[in-house]
Amino acid sequence: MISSREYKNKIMPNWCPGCGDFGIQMAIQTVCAEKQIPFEKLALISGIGCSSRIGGYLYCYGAHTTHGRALPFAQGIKCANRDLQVIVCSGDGDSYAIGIGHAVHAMKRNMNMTYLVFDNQVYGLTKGQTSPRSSKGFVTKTTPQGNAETPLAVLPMAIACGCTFVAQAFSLDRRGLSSIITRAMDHKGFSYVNIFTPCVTFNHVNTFEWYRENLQDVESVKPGYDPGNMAEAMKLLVETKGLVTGVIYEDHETPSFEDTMPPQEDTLTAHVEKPSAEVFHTLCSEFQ
Amino acid sequence: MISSREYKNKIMPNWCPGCGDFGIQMAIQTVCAEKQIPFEKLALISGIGCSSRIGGYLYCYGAHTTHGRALPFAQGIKCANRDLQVIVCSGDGDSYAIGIGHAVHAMKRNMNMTYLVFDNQVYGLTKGQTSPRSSKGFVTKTTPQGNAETPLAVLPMAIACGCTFVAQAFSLDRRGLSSIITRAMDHKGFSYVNIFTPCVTFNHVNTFEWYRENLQDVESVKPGYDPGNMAEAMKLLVETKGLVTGVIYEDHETPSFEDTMPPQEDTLTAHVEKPSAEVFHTLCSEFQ
Amino acid sequence: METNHDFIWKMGGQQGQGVESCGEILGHVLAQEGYSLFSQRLFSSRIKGGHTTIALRISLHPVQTIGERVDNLVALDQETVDFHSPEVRDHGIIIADSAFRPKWKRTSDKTLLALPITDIAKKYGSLQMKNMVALGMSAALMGFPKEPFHRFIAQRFEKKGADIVEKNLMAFDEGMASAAEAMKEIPPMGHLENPEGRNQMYLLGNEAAALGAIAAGSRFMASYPITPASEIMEYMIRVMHEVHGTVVQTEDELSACMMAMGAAYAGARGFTATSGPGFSLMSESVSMAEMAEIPVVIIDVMRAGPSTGMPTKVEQSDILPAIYSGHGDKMKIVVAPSSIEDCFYLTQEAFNLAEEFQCPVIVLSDLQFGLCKQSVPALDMNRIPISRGKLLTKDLPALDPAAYFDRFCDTEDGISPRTVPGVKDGMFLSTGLEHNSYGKPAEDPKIRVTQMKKRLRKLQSVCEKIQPFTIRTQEKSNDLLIIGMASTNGAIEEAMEVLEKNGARINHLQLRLLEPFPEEVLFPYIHQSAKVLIVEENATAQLKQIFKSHFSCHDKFRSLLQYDGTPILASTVVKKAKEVLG
Amino acid sequence: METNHDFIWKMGGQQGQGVESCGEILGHVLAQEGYSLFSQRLFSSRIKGGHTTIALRISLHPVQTIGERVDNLVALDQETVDFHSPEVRDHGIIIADSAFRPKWKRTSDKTLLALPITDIAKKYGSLQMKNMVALGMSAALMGFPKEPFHRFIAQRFEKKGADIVEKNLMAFDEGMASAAEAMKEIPPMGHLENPEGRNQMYLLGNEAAALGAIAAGSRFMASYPITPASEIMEYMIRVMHEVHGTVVQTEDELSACMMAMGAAYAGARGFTATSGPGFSLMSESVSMAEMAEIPVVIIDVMRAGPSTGMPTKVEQSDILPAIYSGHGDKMKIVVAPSSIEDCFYLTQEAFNLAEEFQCPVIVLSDLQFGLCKQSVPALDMNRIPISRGKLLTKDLPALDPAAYFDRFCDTEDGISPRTVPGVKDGMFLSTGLEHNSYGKPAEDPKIRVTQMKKRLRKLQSVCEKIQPFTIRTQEKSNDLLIIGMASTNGAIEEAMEVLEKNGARINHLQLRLLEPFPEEVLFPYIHQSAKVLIVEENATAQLKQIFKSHFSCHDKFRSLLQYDGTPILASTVVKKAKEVLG
Ligand SMILES: Cc1ncc(C[n+]2csc(CCOP(=O)(O)OP(=O)(O)O)c2C)c(N)n1
Ligand SMILES: Cc1ncc(C[n+]2csc(CCOP(=O)(O)OP(=O)(O)O)c2C)c(N)n1
Ligand code: SF4
Ligand code: SF4
Ligand SMILES: [Mg+2]
Ligand SMILES: [Mg+2]
Repeated sequence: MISSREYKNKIMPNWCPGCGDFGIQMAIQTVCAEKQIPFEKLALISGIGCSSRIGGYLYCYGAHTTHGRALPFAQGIKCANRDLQVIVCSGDGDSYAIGIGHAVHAMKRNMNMTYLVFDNQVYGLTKGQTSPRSSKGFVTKTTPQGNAETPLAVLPMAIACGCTFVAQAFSLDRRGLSSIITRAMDHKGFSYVNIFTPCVTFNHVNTFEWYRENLQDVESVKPGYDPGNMAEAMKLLVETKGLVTGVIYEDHETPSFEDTMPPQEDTLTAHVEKPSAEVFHTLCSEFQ
Repeated sequence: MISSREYKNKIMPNWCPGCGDFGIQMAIQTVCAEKQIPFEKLALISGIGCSSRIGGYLYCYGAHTTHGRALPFAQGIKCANRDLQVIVCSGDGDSYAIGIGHAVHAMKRNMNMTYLVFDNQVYGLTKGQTSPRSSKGFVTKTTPQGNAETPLAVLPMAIACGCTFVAQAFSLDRRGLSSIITRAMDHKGFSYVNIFTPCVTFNHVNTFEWYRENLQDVESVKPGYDPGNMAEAMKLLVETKGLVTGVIYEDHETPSFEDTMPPQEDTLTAHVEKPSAEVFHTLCSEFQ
Repeated sequence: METNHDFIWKMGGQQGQGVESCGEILGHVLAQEGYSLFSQRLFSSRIKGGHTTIALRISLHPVQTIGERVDNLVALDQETVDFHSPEVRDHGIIIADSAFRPKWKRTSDKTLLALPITDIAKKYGSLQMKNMVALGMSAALMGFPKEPFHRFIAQRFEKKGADIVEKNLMAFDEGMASAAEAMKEIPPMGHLENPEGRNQMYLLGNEAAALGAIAAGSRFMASYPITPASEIMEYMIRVMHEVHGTVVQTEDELSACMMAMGAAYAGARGFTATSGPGFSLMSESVSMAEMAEIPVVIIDVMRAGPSTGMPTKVEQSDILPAIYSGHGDKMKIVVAPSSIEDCFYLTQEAFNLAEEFQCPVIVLSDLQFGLCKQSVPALDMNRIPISRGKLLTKDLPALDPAAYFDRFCDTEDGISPRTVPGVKDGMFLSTGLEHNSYGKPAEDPKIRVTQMKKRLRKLQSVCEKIQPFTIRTQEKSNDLLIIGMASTNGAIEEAMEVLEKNGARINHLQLRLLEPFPEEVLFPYIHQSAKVLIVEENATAQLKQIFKSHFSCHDKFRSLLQYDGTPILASTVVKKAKEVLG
Repeated sequence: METNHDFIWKMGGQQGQGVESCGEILGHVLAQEGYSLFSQRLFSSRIKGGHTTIALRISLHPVQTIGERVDNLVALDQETVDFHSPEVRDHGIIIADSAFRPKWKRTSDKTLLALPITDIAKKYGSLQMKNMVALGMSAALMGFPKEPFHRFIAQRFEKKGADIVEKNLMAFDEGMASAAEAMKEIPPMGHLENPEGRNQMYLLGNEAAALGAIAAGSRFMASYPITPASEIMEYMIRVMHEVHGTVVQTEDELSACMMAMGAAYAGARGFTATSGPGFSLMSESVSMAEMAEIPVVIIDVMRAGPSTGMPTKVEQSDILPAIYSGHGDKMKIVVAPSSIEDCFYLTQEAFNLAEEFQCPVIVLSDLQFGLCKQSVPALDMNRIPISRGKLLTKDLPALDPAAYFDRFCDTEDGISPRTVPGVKDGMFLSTGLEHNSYGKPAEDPKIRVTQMKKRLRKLQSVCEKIQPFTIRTQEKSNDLLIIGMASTNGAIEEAMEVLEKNGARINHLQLRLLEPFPEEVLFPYIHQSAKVLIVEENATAQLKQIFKSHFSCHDKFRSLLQYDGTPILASTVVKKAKEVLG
C-alpha cells in the first residue's frame, strides 16, 4: 500500500504560504493513493508557472517543460508508452494564453490523459500580470486601469473543441476536487479539469472567500444533473457564468485516440529495434 | 467611382481553375466597391496557403505574412493606424491549426477588423493533407485510412471566445457572401466569417455540389432568426451540425478594443516624434 | 551506332498534362533494368497549371546530379521549347507535340521533330494518354526495347481492367513507332549499352530518410506538413502500421517538436521533419532538449530562405541557424547527409547519436536531396546497428523512499545513465531549468558549472562515433581542397572527374558532422592544402564562416556561393576551381 | 574620521521582510543627494519567502558595478549572516537583528552588532516597520544626516496619514539612535564626503530602455511577460497614455513579435521586449522581417540559458542565437548597450537603424542591466534625433491604374524608398516570399539574386550610422586589448583602473554593434594589439568565435568566460588580464 504522503518527494514547494496550489497537490496525491499507481507508471508533465512547479514536487516521473507546451510533450509520452498514467498540470496563462492552440488540439485528438489547469486568474510566477482568465476590471501590473477584456469562457470552448470530459473544481474543496480528479482519470479519452485556486500574493480579488461565495456545485444548481447532454452543459455554463463546479460534460461515445489506432501489444519504448527482414524487404520493394 | 474590377491588380491568381477562392476574391472586390474604400486605406493581410495568396491579388496594401500569424500582424497594423480598413484572409489550416491561438485571442481582444477564413476542409498549398476542418473519414495523404478525428466546431468556439460577430458563408454564393462580408465590415469590433470554399484539386468530398446540397441558409432554417442571442446561436449550430450560412451571432454591447482605449486624434504612424519636453520631464522626474 | 554512358531526357508542359507520370514511369522501368538514374522535377509555385518539367539522367555509372545538357527534350507546349531548347546539346533531339504547332528556328545542330502526341492520345480515348505516347517516343529515341515498358504498364493499370491496359500499350507502341519512323530521317542518336543488372532502389532522399528512421527503430513521428519535407511524414504515415508505430500530424511545428521530444523522453525514438520556417518555430524546444538532455531527432530539409523565401528551390542556408538557434549556449549535434543514399544511413546514425549523447540531433538535408529521385544500391538495414547509449530499462537498484535516480550525475565522459518513465526505480525529474544531478532545479553556481561542463564535455567524443566527412582520397596535401555539405556533393564529385584530369592535386571533402565541429580531424587536410574552396548554396558563406572561426589560415579559404534557387552545376565548380588554382 | 569614496551596503533576509524597500529608499534618498549609486538585487526563484538580498554601492564617482566587498551588512536572519558575512571587508560592520539571536564566531577584523530591529519595529506597531529601523541604523552607520530621509519618508507615506508618517519617522530615528549608540564601542567606520550635487536619475536599465523607446517616438509595444524583461512592458503600460500610445499584452511571443512588426510595417515604431525563451519563439518572425524589410525592434534582455535555465541570473549567451536565429541567410542588425545609460540612447538608435535600414534590429541587453538600478546623468531626450530613413508619407507621384509603388527597387545603397498603408499612391505588396521590386512573389533567378544582393548590400553602411564600440583610449597599439559586450562593461572599466596603474599598455573596447560586424574599424585595434582578451558571460565563447571568424590572428585571442549565473567581478578581470599579459 502506497500512502498519499509517499507521492510527495522531499522538495519543499516554493509556493507562497497559503497558495491554493498546495490543495491541488494534495488532491492528486490522494487520488494516486486511492488508485495505487506505481510511482514509475505516473508521469506528471507541466509547463512553466507557479502551478507548473508541481512537476517537481510529486514523487514520480516529473517533467517540467516549456511555457505552454506541456500538452504536446505529454502526448508524445503517451504515444510512446500507453501504460503510463499521464497527468498534465498547467496554469491559466500557460494553458489559455501561450498554450491555447495545443489545448484545443489535444482536446480534439482525445488521447487518454488528464489535464489539470490551475486557474488563479493571474500570472503568478512573473509577478502579477493579467491572464486570459482575469476578470474584467481586474487591476494588475499590465492593466493598471483595470482589465478591459472579458475572461475566456474556457469550459464552453472546451466543449466546442470536442473535449470528451470537461469539469471544474476548487483547489481548497479537497473532497470535491479529489472526486473530480478521480473521475477525470477514470475517463477514457482526454479529461480536462479547470481548477480555481487562489493566488494569495497577486490576486486579491478572487480570494478563498470570493470563491467560497461565488462558486456553486452543479448538484446544488441542478440536482441530478446529467453531464451527457452538450446543449444542457452549454446552458448551465451560460446561466452560472461559468462559476460552477463538478463534471459539466462527459462524452462516452467518441473513441479515444488510442482506440482509433491499431492496438499495440507493447509500448513503443520496448520496440526500438530493427524491423523484421520481411517487413523491410516489403518496404523496399516499392522502390525496386 | 471605383469599380469592383479596379480592386484587382494585374497578377494572374495561381489558383487552380475552378478553385472556390476566386469567388471570395470577387465578393471582397464587390464589397470594397460598394463602400468605395480608397485603395490606400485598405490593408489585406493574409497568412500562408492557397487562400492566403489573395493578399497578392487585390489592389491595395497587401501583406502576405507567415503561416498562422496574419492576425497578430493585422492587429499591429490596426493599432498603428485605426483609419485603415483591415481585412484578414486565411485558410482553415492557417486559422484553425497553427493559428488557432491567435484567433482565440484576437476574438477576445475585439479589435475593429474583419477575419475571413477560406475553409476548404483540407490543406491545399501543401497538396492535400488533413486539416482541423476535414470531415471524419476523409481520406488524404496524411489520413490514408480516413480521418479519425471530429472536425473542430469553429463557430461555437468563436462564440465561446467572445467573438462579437460570427458568420458563415459559401464562396460560390456570390450575393450571400457579399452581403455577409458587408455586414462583417460594418460591425464595430472583430468580425469573423467562416467561408466554405471548394478545393477542386484535393477535396473531392466537399465539392461545389456537396455544399449546395448540405448548406442551408439561416433564414430558411429559422425564418426571422435573431443573431443577438448566444444560447440560440449555439443551439442553431448544434442542430444544423454547423452546416448553416448567414450571420449566426452578433454582439453589439461589448466595446471594441479601440473603444476601451483613450481616443486617438490621429494615427500612431503620424506621431513618430519626440515627446514634448514637459511630458519627458514628468516621466524623468519619477527617477530623480 | 554510337554508344553513350549517359543520357539526359527532359520533358516539359503544363502541370496536370502528365509530364510527371511520364518521367516517373520512365525512371521506374529503367531503374528495374539496372540503369543508374537521377531525376529532378522543377516545380512551379502553382498547384495546377503553370509550367513544369521533369528531367531524368540515365547512366551506366552512379550519378548524383541531373547533369548539364539535355539529349532529348519532349515538349508538350511552346513554353517548353522556348525555355528549354537552349539546354539541349548539339545534335540533341526535341520531340514536340504537333498539336500545338511548335514554333522553332531551325538550327544546324539541334533537331526538332513535331510528332502527333495529342493526336495519337486522342485516338486511344483520352488526352491523359499523352504521357504514354510521349513515353513510347522517348523509348524509341533512346533505343530501349519495349518489353520492360509493356510489363510495367500492364502491371500499373491491371486494376483498371484489361481494356485500359490495352489502350495504354497501344498508345505506347504507336508513340514508339511514330518516333522510330521520324528518326530515320535524322542522324542517329547514340544509345546506351546494357547496364550490369544491379540490386538497386530508386527513391527520393525524403523516402530514404524515412526508411532510415524505420531501420533505426523509430516508431514515433510527429510532424506538420511543409515543402519540401512533407514526403517524410506522408511516407511514414503510409507504412508505419507495418511496424506498429504512430505518426501524429500536429497542429503546428511547436507541437511537433515537443511531441517528438515527449516520445524521446519516454524512450521511443521520436522524431520530426520540417523545413526552415518550421525549424525556426522549434528553436525554443531544441533549447529545452539541450538542457533536459532529450534525444530527439529533427530533420530540416532546407529550402531557399529567409522567411517563406522560395519554397520549391534549393539552398543550404540553415547551417548557422541550425547550429546556433535556440537561446543560450549550444549543446547539440548537427549532421548532414552527403548523398541520397546517405539520407538512409545518416538518419540512423542520428538516432544513435541522439541516444548516445542524450541531446537533440539536427539532420540538415536539403530540397535537392529530399525531392530528387536517385537509384542507389539496395539499402542495407543492418549496416548501422542500433545503439541506445547509456539507457537503463531494467534491474535498477532499489531506491530509498522518495529518492530519485541519479539521472544527471557527473561522469568522466559527461554522459549520465538514463532511464525513462515506466522503469522501476528510475524516477528522476526533468526540467528546462538548471538542475542538480537528480533533476531538481538548482541555481547554486557550483552545480550550474558542473552541469554545464558535463553537458559540454559529453559532446567531445561525437566525432569518434560518426564518420565526420567523406573524402575522395586519403591525400592530405593538396593544391586545392574542395569542401561542401549536403547536395552539392554530386556536382563536386562530377567536377572532380574533370579536374583530376588536370594534373593538379585536388581533393574533395564533404562534411557530414557540422556540430560539434570536427576541428581536429579536419586540421591536417586544411593545414596541408594550399587552398580551400568552400562550395555552398547560400549568400553569406555560412560554411566558410565556420571554417574561418576554427582555422586561422583565412587566406586559404575561397567561396563558391550560389543562391538563385538553382543547384550548383559541376561546370560551375570546375570553372571556379580552375580560377582558384590560378 | 576617515573619508571614503565608496561605500557598499547590503541587506539580507526573507522575501517579504522589507529588504527590498529598505534598499529602495536608501537608494532614492542618496540619489537625490547626488551620490553615484549602483544597486543590485539577488532574487530567489520563490515569489514569497526564500532568501533575498539587496546591495547598494554609494560613491562619489560614477559606478557601474556593485563592487566586491561589503562595508555594512544588515542581516534580518541567520542565513544572511552565514551566507554574506564572508563578503564583508576587514573592519566592516554587520548589523544583525537581535530578535533572531545571531550566531556569530567573533573574528578580529569584522564586527557584528546585534541590534533590536524587530523590537523597535514592534514598538511602533508592526513588523513591517523593520525596514525603517534598519534604514535608520544604516544611515547612522554611514554617517548620513537624517533630514533627507525624513523628507522622503514624509512624502512617501503622506497619503497614508500623519500617524503613519510619524510612526515611520520615529522608527527611523530610534534605529538611527540605537546604531549610533552601539557604534561608540567600536572603531569608527569611514564616512563619505558630500558629493557634488548633480542632475542625475536613478533607474533600471529596463526603465532606461523603455524611456528610450518613448524618446524615439515609439508609440506601440506588444509584449508577453518574462523575467527579466517584463519591466519594460510594465513601465510602458504605466506611462504610454501620456504619449497617447498603445501597449498590447499578447497571448505569446509569436504574437508579440508579429504585432510589433505589423505596427512597424504600418509606420509606427513598433517594438517588443523579451528574454531567451521568448526570443527563440520569435525566430520565424524575425526571418520574415528580414525578407519583407520590416523595421521592427526587439529587445532581448538576456538571462542564463539554455531553455528556462536560470531566469534570475545573468548571462550573455544569446549572442550567436541573436545573430543567426531565423532560417536562411541573416539580414539583420544586432546591437548591445554598453551601460545602463546606453540602454536609453542605444534603444533610440535601434529605432533609427531599423527605419534607415528597413530590417529587424535586435537589442541585446542583459539581466544585469535590466534589473540593476544605477544613477546616471539626466537623460537627454534630444541627443539622438529621430531619423526615419527613406520613408515617404506624402506627395507621391500618381500611380497608373493597378500599378504599384516600386517599394523594393534596386538602389545603389541597397535601401529602397518605403511607404506605409494609408499613403496615397504608395501601394505595394509585402511578402515573406522572394519577390520582385513591387513585392510580387518571384522565383526568377535574376530577380532573386538582385533582391538578395540589395538586402545584403544595404547593411554595409550600418557601421557608419552608429558608434560601433566604446573605447577607453584612442590608442590602437596595446599590449592587451580587453573586449566585452553588454554588462561586463562595468567590471572591465573598474579592472582598467587597476590595470592601468600596472605599466602595461592596455585598452578596453566594448562592442555595441555585433551584426553586421564592424570588421574594418575594429581591424587596427586587433591588428596592433599584442593580445586580445574577450570577456563574456557564457560557456562557449560566443563573442570570441565571431572575432575568430573575422580575424585570422587566432593566437592573440584569449577568453575569460563565466557562466555560473553571477556577474564577472573586476578582480576576476584583473587577475585574468595579468595572467594573459604574462
Ligand atoms: C516562452 C516564455 N515566455 C514567457 C515566460 C515567462 N513566464 C513564466 S510563467 C508565466 C505565466 C505564469 O502564469 P500562469 O500560467 O497562470 O501560472 P501561475 O504562475 O499563475 O501558476 C510566464 C509569462 C516563459 N517562461 N517562457
Ligand atoms: C511554419 C510553416 N509551417 C508549414 C508551412 C507549410 N504550409 C503552407 S500553407 C499550409 C497549409 C495550407 O492549408 P490552409 O491554411 O487550409 O490553406 P489552403 O491552401 O487550403 O487554402 C502549410 C502547412 C509553412 N509555410 N510555414
Ligand atoms: S505567486 Fe500566487 S500562484 Fe504563485 S506561489 Fe504565490 S500564491 Fe501561489
Ligand atoms: S489546390 Fe485547392 S485550394 Fe489550392 S488553388 Fe487548387 S483548388 Fe484552390
Ligand atoms: Mg495563473
Ligand atoms: Mg484549406
